[in-house]
Amino acid sequence: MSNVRQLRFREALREAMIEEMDRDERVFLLGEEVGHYQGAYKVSEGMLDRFGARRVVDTPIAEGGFAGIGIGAAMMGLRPIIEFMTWNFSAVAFDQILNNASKVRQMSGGQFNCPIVFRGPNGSAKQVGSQHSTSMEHFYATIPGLKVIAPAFPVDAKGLLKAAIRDDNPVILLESETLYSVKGDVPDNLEPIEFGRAQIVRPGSALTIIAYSRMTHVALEAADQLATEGIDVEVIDLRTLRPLDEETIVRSVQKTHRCVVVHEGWSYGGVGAEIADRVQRLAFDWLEAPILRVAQLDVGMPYNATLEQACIPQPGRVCDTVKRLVFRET
Amino acid sequence: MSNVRQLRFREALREAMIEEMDRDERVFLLGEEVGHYQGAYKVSEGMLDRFGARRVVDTPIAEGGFAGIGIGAAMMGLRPIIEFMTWNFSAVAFDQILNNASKVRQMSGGQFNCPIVFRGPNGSAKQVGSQHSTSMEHFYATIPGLKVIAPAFPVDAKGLLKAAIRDDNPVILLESETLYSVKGDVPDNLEPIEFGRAQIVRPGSALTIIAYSRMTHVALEAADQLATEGIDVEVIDLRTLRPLDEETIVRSVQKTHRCVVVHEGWSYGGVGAEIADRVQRLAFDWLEAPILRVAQLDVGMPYNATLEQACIPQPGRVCDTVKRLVFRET
Amino acid sequence: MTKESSPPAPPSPKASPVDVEHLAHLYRQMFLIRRVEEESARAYATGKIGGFLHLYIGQEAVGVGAIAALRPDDSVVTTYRDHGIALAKGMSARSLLAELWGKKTGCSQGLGGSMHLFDKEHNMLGGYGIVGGHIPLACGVAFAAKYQGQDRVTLCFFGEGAVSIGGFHEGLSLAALWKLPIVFICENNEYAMGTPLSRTLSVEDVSLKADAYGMARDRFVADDVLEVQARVGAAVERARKEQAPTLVEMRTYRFRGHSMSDPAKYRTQTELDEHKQRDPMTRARERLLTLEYKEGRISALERSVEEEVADAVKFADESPEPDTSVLAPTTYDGAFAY
Amino acid sequence: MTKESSPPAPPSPKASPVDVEHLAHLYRQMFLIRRVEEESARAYATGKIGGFLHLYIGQEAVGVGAIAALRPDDSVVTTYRDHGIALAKGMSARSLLAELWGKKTGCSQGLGGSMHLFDKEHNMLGGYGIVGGHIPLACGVAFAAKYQGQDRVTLCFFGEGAVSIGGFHEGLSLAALWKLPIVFICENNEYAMGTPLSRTLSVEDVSLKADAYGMARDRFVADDVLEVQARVGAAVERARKEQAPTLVEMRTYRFRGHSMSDPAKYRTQTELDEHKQRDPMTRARERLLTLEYKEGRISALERSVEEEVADAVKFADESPEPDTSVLAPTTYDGAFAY
Ligand SMILES: Cc1ncc(C[n+]2csc(CCOP(=O)(O)OP(=O)(O)O)c2C)c(N)n1
Ligand SMILES: Cc1ncc(C[n+]2csc(CCOP(=O)(O)OP(=O)(O)O)c2C)c(N)n1
Ligand SMILES: [Mg+2]
Ligand SMILES: [Mg+2]
Repeated sequence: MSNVRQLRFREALREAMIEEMDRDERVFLLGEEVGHYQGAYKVSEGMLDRFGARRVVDTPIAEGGFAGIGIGAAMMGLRPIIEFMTWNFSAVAFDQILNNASKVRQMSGGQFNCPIVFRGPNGSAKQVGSQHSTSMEHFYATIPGLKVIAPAFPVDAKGLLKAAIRDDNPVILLESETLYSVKGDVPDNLEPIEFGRAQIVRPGSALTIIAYSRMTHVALEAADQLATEGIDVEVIDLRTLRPLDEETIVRSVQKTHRCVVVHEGWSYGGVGAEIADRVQRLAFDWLEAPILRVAQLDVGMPYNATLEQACIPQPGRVCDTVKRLVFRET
Repeated sequence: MSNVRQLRFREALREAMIEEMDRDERVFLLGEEVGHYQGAYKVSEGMLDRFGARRVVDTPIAEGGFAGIGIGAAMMGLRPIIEFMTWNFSAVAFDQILNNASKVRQMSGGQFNCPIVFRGPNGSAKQVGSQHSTSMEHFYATIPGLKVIAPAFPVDAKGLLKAAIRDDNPVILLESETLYSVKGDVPDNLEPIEFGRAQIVRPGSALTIIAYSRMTHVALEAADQLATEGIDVEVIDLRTLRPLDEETIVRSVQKTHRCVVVHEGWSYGGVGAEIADRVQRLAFDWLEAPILRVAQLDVGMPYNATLEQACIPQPGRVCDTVKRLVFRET
Repeated sequence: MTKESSPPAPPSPKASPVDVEHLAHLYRQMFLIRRVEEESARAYATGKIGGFLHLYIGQEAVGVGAIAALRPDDSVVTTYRDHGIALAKGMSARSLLAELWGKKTGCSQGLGGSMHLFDKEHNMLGGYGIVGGHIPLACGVAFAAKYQGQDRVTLCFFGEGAVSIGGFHEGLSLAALWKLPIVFICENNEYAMGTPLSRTLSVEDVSLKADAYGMARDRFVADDVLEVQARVGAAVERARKEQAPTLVEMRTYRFRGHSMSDPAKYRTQTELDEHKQRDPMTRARERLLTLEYKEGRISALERSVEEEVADAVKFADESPEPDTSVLAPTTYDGAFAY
Repeated sequence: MTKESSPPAPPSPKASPVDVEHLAHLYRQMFLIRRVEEESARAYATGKIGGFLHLYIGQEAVGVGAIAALRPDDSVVTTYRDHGIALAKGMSARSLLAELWGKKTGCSQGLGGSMHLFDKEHNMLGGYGIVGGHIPLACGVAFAAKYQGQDRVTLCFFGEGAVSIGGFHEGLSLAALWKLPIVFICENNEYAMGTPLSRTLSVEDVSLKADAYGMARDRFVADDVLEVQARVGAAVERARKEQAPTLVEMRTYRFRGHSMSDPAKYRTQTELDEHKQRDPMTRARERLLTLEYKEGRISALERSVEEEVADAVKFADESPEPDTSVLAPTTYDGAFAY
C-alpha cells in the first residue's frame, strides 16, 4: 500500500514536474524567474540545481516570444512546460495560444502536435490590483484544441499536471497564488489523473454547487455554513474545465434539482455561463429553479482590500444565492 | 420628412465615420491600409482624400502598438477609430484592450476616459482558414469597461458607429466581410442609435431566435423556411452585445416559451452561453423547453469550402434545432 | 538601397566555378514554382481555389537559393506566402495543389489551405497567417535542435512588413540571447500589401536591426540564386557550427499583387516592368546558357516541369474532398475535449 | 558599462554655473521620495498597504532629474515603480499615500493602488503593471500632442527588463516612423526582478537599439541629478522642437528588492554597499554643501519634508475608505453596460 504525505499545492506541482522530467528527457521548464530565483512563487524551487540551466530555463520578459518558442519546440517533439509568472501576462501571448498552439494540429491536417503545458497562478491574489487579477480561464476554455484544467487540491494539482505533461495536446493549467500554501494529502506514486472527471467533494441533496480551483474551497466553506442552517448541499469540484464532466454535473442536478455555479472572474460568458447552459440544456426537466451564478462583480479588480473582497465571491454571497433558490416558490 | 437611401454596409460605416469626423475634429481613423489603399475592404474609400494623412493614418503592421497609441491618444481627449484589418489580428493587441482600454478609467479612479472605437471585420469570411476566421466577440464581450456592438444591417451599422464614436467608453464594433456589400435602407440625417436595444426583426409566436451580426440574416432565412412549414418564429437581432437588451429578450421568450441562440464562433462560453444563462435565469418559469444554441462546430475553421460551411451555422441547422424544440414533448 | 550599411560581403560565390548541373537543378525549382503559381492563379480565377492566395512569383530566387543551403533535416518556417518555400523544401506539387484545391490528398488534408502548408516529412513546419507570429515559433524549432544536441538549422522567412511587430523583436532578442541555430530571412519585396517601405520603416535597412541584438547580418539584392545560396549558406554554417543566429535581408520583388484580390494600384507599371526585366528566374536561365547548358536541355527540363504541374493539377482535380470525419481527430490528438 | 558605444555627450551641464536654489529644490524632491518610500515600506510591514509595492529608493535622480526638464503641461507615463515619478510630476504625498492605503482620498480613490498612480491635473498618465504595455500608450499621448499641434512632450519610463518585449519595439518603431514628441527613458537598474542584465539582453547597451530605429540616443550613469536634467532636457528639446524621439538609457540601481516580497538574494551585499556609497541623493546633498548651501538650510528643508510626510501619513490614516458605490461609475462613464 502506498503512503500518503501532506504536501502544499506548490510542492505537489513541483513534484509532478520533477517526476515527469526525471521520466522524460524531452520535458523542460521555461519561464521568468523559474531558475535562479527559484520561481516567483517558489513553485520551481530547487529545480535549477537538480536539472541544470538546459532544462530549467530563465527567460527575459517576452511572454509572446517564449510561448512561441515553446510551441515550436513542442512541434519538434519536445514537451515544454511554460510558466507564466501570472496568467495575466499571457495576454501578451494570447495570439500564440489562440492562433498557434490550439490550431497547429488542425492547420497541418494532423501532421504536427503541440504537446505543451502553460501554467501559472490565475485570478485574484491579494490586492494586486486591476491588471494582475484577471481570471483568464474564461478566455482560454472557449478555444477548441486546448485542454483547460483548474485543480483545487494538491493531489489533483499533482495528478493533473502529470497528465498534462504527458498529454499530446496543449494544456492550460490554472493555479492560484492563494492556494500555493494550502496543504493536502497526496499518495506516493500518484499516477496521472485523467482529464474530464469532476469530483463530488461533498455529497448533499438540496442543491448542487459547481466550482473549481480556489472557489471549490469557498463553496465548501459555504456548504458548511449552510449545513448549520439545515441546508445540505452537494459540492462538485470540476478539476478540468475543458473537457467538462457533463455526466457528473447532470447526475447531481438530476438529484438535487437546483444548481449554483461559483467562479472567479467576470460573469459575462466564460466558463460559468457554459456550465449554466449545459445544465439547463441537459437537465432541463429536472430543474426546479433557475441556475444562479456567483462570480466576480462586473468591474475590474479594485486595489482597496474591502472592495476587492466585495468583488470576489465569498462564502456569504454563495450562501445567500443558495438560499434564494432553496426557498424559491416553485 | 427625411429621405431614405439604399446603402451598402460598408458605405454606411463610411458615412458614419465621415459625418463624425466632419462634426468633431478630435475623431480620426487609424489602421493598416485605411488610407492610400482605400481600406483592405474599401470601408474607408476616399477618406484619405477628404481628411488628409493627419486624420486618416496608415500604420505599419503592429496592432499592439497602434492599439496602444489609440488608447493613449484617447486618454488625452482624442477620439480614435482603430481599424483592425480583421479582428483576428487583435489577438496581438489583446493585452492593450484587456489591460489598458477597458481598465484605465477604473485604475485612475475615474480620472481618465478612453473614448475609442476598435472596429473591423470579424468571424468567418470565405475559406480564409483557421487563423483568419475567429469570432473574437466571445473574448471581448466578457470584459467590463468595454461596450460591444455587432449590427446586422446598414442602418444599424451607421447609427451604432456614430453612437460608438460619441461614446466616452471604449467600444468594440464587430463587422463582417460577408456583410460589407449587403444593402439596406438608411434614412438621411440618421441620428446615433442608442446601445442596448435589440430589435425584433421578425415577429412570431412559436419560438424566439436570438442572433446578431451576420447570423441575423441566417436566422431570418431559417424563419422563412420554417414559415413554409407552418412554424412561426420570432427573430431578435441583438445589435449590441454589451450592454445586452435583457428586456426585449425576456419579453419575447415569455411570449414564445422557447429559445434558440444563433451565433458564429465556438460555443464554449462566450456570448451565446451568456444569453442562454440570462434567459434561463430571467425567464425560467416561462420556458417550456431548454434553450438550444447553433454555433460554429467546436473546431478551428477548415479551409475546404464544404467543411467550412458545415462548421458555420446554416439556415438548415437552425431549422432543425428549432424543430427539435417545437416538437419536443413537454 | 544604400550600399554604405552593407556589412562586408562573404567570399564571393562567383569566384568559385559554378556547378552547372546544380544551377540547372535550382532553375528547375524556380521554374516549377513559377508554373505552379501561374496554375494557382488560373485555378483561383475559375474558383477551384478559394480564400486568400498569395503568389511567390518574382521571389523564387530567395526561397530556392536559401533552401538549397540546407540539409534535408534542417527546418523551414514561413508566412502565408508559402507555396514557393514549400516546394523548395521538397513538398510535391501534387500535395501542394491538392491542398489549394481543398482536397483530402493535400498536405494538410484540405484543412489548411494556401496559407498553412505543412510537410512533416520534409521538415516544412508551416506557413502562418498572423504576421510575425511564426517568428518566435521558428525560434522554438531552433531551440529544440539545440536542446537535443543536434546540429539542425532553422530558416525563418518573413516579409519586411513583419519587422515592425512585436513577434519579430521578441524572436530575434531571444535567438541572440540564447544563441539559437537559426537564420532569419527578411524577404524585403518593398511592399506590405499596399504599404511601401517608406511608410513602414523609419530605417530602410532592415539588417541594421541585427546590430542591436548583437547578431550577425547580411543584406543584398536577391537576383542571383547562387549568390543567395552562398550567402545564406554562410549564415547556415554560422548557425550550425557556432549556434549563432543571423539576420539576412534580401531585396526582392513580387510580380503580382499582395494576394489575388489586390490589383496593386499602388505601384507603377514602369516600376513593375523594370523589376520584371531583372527577373531572377530568367537570369538563371540566361546564366545556364552562358555556361553551355544548351537550350535543348533547358527545354527538356521545362517540359518535365510542365508535365509535373499538369499531373499535379489532374491529381488535385480528381482527388476526393475531406468529409467532416476529419475534423475531430485533427483538433485533438486522442479523445475530443469539450 | 562600456564607454565605446556612448554617443557624443551633450554640452556638459557642469560647465554652466549651477543654480543652487534649483539644486536644493531637486534635492528636496529626492529626499521627499526617499522618505515617502521609507514610510511606505513601514506601512507595508504593518499591513496598511497591501498587494505589490515597488520602491524607487536609489533611483530618485532619474525621475527627479528627468521631470525637472519638463513643463507642467508635458506628460509622463511609467511602470508599476511609479511613486517617485508621480511625486516628481507634482502628485501630493497625501494623494499618493492615501492611494497606497487604499483610501477614497487617494489619487485613484483607492482603486488603483501602488502600481496605478494617475494624476490628471499634473499630467501624470499612470503607472502600469504589464511590462512594456504602457510604451505604445505613451506614444499615443505624444501622438495626441502632435495631432493637436501642441508642443507638449511625453516622457515614457521603463526598466531594462522591458526592452525584450514586443511593446517596447512597437512603440519605438512607431515613434521613430511618425516622429512623435516623446523621450523614452530606460531606467537600467541592472535587474529585472531577480534577473541580471546578462540574462536578459544579448547587447548590454540598450541605447544602441535607437540606431535600428534611426532615433537619437543617449546613455549615462544617473548619479548627478543636474546632469540627468540637462541630458534629458536636450532630448526634450529635440522632441519639442523637432518632433523627434530619443532613447535615453540611464544606469541606476534600486537599493531595495524588486518588490517588498523580494529578499534580493541574487546580489551581494558588497555590490549593494558600493552602490549605496554612490547614492545620488547623498551626492546632491554634498554638492549643495560645496556650493555653500549651508547645512542649516538643508536640515530645514529636510524637516519640511518630514512634516509633509507625517502630514500625509496622518491624512492617509484618517481618510475614509471607498465603498462599493464607487465601482460602477469608475467602470463606465455614463450608464453601466452589462
Ligand atoms: C498581425 C497581422 N496583421 C495584419 C495582417 C494582414 N496582412 C497580411 S499580409 C500583410 C502584409 C505583409 O507584408 P510583408 O510582411 O512585407 O510580407 P509580403 O506579403 O510582402 O510577403 C498584412 C498587413 C496579418 N496577417 N497579421
Ligand atoms: C508582461 C509582463 N511579464 C511579467 C511581469 C512581471 N514583472 C513585473 S516587474 C518585472 C521585472 C521588470 O524589470 P525591469 O523592466 O528591469 O524594471 P524594474 O522593476 O527593474 O524597475 C516582471 C518580470 C509583468 N508585470 N508583465
Ligand atoms: Mg513585403
Ligand atoms: Mg530593472
